[in-house]
Amino acid sequence: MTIALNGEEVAEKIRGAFPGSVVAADKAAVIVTNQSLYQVAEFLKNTAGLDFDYLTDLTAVDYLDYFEVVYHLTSLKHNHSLVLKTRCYEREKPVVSSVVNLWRAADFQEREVYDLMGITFEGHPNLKRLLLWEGFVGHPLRRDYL
Amino acid sequence: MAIKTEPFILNIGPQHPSTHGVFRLRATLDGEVVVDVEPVIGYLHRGIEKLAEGRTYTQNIPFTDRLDYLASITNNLAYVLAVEKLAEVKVPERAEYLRVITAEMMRIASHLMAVGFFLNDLGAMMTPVLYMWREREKLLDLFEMVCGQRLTYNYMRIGGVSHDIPEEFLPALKRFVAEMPGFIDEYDQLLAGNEILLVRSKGVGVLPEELAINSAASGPVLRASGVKWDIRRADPYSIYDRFDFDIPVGSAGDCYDRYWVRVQEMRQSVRILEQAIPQLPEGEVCAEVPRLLRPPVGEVYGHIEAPKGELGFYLVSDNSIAPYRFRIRPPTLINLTALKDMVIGWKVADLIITFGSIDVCLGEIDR
Amino acid sequence: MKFERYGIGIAKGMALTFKHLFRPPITVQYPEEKLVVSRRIRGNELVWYPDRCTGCATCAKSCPQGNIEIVTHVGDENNYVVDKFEVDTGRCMFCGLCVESCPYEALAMGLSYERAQYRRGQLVLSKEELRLSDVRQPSGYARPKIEATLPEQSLLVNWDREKGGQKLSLVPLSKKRGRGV
Amino acid sequence: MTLLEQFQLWLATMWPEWAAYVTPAIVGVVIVIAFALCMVIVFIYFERRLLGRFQIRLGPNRLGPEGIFQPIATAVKVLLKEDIVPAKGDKWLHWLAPLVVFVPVLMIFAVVPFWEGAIFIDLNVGIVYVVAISSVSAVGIYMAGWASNNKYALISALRMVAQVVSYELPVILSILGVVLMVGSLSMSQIVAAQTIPFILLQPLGFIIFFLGAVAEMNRSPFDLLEADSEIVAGFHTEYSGMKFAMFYLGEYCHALAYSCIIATLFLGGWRGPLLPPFLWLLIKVVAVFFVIVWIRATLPRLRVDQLMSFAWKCLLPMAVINLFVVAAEVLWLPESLPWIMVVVNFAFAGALILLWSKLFTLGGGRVEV
Repeated sequence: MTIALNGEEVAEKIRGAFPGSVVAADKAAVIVTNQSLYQVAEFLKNTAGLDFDYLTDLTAVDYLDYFEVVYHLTSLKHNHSLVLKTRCYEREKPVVSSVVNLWRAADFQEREVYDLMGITFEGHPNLKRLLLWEGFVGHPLRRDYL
Repeated sequence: MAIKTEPFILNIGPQHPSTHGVFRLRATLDGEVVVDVEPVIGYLHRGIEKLAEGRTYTQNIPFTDRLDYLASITNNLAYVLAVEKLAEVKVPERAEYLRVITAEMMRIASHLMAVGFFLNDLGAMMTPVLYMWREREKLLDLFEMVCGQRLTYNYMRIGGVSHDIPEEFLPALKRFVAEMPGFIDEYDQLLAGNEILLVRSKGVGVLPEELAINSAASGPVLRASGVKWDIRRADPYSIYDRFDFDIPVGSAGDCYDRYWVRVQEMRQSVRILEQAIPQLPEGEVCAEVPRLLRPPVGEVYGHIEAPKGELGFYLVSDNSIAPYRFRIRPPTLINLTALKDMVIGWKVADLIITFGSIDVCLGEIDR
Repeated sequence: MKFERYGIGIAKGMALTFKHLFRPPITVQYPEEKLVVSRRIRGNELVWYPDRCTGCATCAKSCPQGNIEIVTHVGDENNYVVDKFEVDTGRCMFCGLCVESCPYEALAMGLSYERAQYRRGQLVLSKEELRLSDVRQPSGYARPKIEATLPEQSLLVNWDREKGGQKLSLVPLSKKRGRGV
Repeated sequence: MTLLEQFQLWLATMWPEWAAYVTPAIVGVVIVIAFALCMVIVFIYFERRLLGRFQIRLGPNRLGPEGIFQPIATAVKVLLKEDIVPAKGDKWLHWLAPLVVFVPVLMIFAVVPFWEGAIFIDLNVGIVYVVAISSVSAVGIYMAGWASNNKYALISALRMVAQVVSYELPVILSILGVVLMVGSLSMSQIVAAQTIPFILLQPLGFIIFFLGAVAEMNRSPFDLLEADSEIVAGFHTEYSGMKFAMFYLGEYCHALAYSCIIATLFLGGWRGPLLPPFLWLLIKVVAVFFVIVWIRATLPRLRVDQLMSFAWKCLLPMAVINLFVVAAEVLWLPESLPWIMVVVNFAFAGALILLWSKLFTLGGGRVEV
């Protein structure tokens, strides 16, 4: 059984390493600040005991006030999982740092989020539209896209 | 002295015999050698994630059929499991068994297709495909008997399954289960020891273990690389913890291992079916669930081991009748991430079989 | 990558294909021979019973595609009179949710699967076209009573490959073209 | 003296010399071409039905009893199709290529002995003529690939040239073994010399020639230039209508021609008990073709570098060794004891195949780019 790690406990560890990076944490998820995302991801991946080596899923949700980028992390070694989230309140040009360097799995998924949700991932080597064609106007998965 | 050559770009697809759908590989070749490859997708994009935001939870079930249309049952299953997790619905025992039985049947059918077309990409002139279709046809007959259609089953419901099985289903399935291992032996005899298959696929398109994990490959692709990770074991859903089965694991992570893992998984699926059929209890097949289900506010990530890998559904509910966000984690799209590393330096022919051995389904990649 | 095992694997494969030469073909000669479809087949049409329909439009609400168009007015006995019941089968994906949701069993999936047309407009079925008729029979999908009356499905699993021959139950070509069963 | 020459001599007693020479030649050409084309149509039907049965389906069975008119329907369909030339293609080469492929293949039949004396022309260099003329069609395929202005076609054409050049050598060397035993290059002499079919005397030579021939006629598992899962339809991707029909016919003609050559060189040609000689040849030709179809129904195809190394590393050295062994045997073994040669050669072939399987690897791995 994959154990879903308690977000609050993980948040404590993250706070210890990067003070001020955690915005909120509950049992299900840890929400970190936009700026510290890459460091936190790196920390989660490389810290012994956490070892999140497998980025299961990367997606984004549009809550109209803000975008929430959701990372489902799994550790194949310890068989536990964690939901990591970050928020960006910018609507015109939301930017999140890319985690492709940590997990190759983010490659297509970040491109997909960029394509359909319009979130730019800084540091992605090949950030192009994935499913829609170049020159498509708008980002269909935003709630205000009709 | 080396001859100076210039690479050129070859568009493989979207209309090409071996792209398994409308898929385009923009390959840069130096003679026969692949220098660079870039998948270009989206030709089958139907915007299912967006469509689902405007439909009720039940109405979305037929849409999940259209993701990986070669394994609709598992798509249904992954989706309803996620919704049940979100709405905390208890599923009757008989329905759980029916789900496992149909899901394992689906796995066999999907792997038959995958292995057959992998061999077709190798150039085996349709023969293995047709032999495997014969068995797949038997399964499709059974699916047709249960849910009335042969490809898009729409069988699972939130809280159970749509129909109980008819009486003649179990005898026919038992007969299939009894003769299937013999047919798998026949496939092995046909090709597993074939020297041409061995030289073509051993050591070709290697996906190393670290890269497989790092690029979040899943399903047979991950297991062929030597990672013993099967969600049926690692995070048992439904009633998979009650069955005894092995997880076949490859060692080299090459095309042959992926082929081999799939064949072995078919044997394991037959084993699960053998155990599940006698245990099938009597009773209801669907729990009482309101037609317009309003799950509580929250979010859930439900995942299962689909034939092609980890199929996940990330649902966000705002307590309305339709999901607020409906995200599909497509296994084959993510398995394709590492394609470039697997094929660079190999020949065009290897590019084709490596792509074939990943077993893609365009309905799922493009959604 | 050695050319290992001296071609024994190739010889085994050749032996297997040779063996298949003597197995009877499993294909069916379609327009002449037709397999009996499942009793629950979701054929590509719908059957509508005007006498049972109350015009409640549950089917229309449950349709994921919004294909079913119902127009009603209130009749003399304070009931709904159905003015228009139209299904665009060109957009229908035959998921059967409308049939499952109908509380009065006034809608059923059809049995036929030969409903190809030359024009998209011909796929839009009106009230009259949807009625039960000789060529439009209901299937047993979500209708257990109808299911019990239909013939048993032909199954490839039950086909005896050693004995060969046609163990599959086949329906010979019917005189009436377009009759699906 | 062939039947044709007798006919010419007989006519010369009545007609002027040029007419007596030309008329039988035309008659002969018509007969040979008619035979080839009829057999090709039969072969197309045979292959499609046989593949169907291998794949537990029926194959074409609609037109006529058991579908025997299907090839004709296919031919009519193909001929009625629009002829398309790629906009930026080389129009002349595109037009010429099917002819260059098809004509040389038909010319092979000139030296196939159908009967005692029933041979269009009994060249004293018959087998050399076969080898020479059959490689001309490679030029046609290259022309087709070049003229199509299509990358798939070009890749296919380049593969074809490499393949034909590589497989020509083992084929010729294995033929030399036969020639050494017969002591003549003439096809009718080769048939006449086979009291024991050469397949028994030279099993290794037969295997090499058979594999080489399969590669030369581009059939599975060496059908790299039409590898439909890789390069679509290969060199004839851009062809349609009549021109495509020429390629199609040419392919089957090639198969028929090589089946005839294999039957002649190794299976004793028209020789055989009881049945008329012509029928014997037909039986052997169909048997060879059956094996080719059988292989096609079973095996996956090789990769291009594996194909090359199979020719250069396996077939060529084996053919050379085979040639030396045969030469030694012809030189030193008494001619009255052919059965010793059968035993020795079978043992030798087995040993060589085992040795090569142990020693040699096929093809390269990953290329650094």
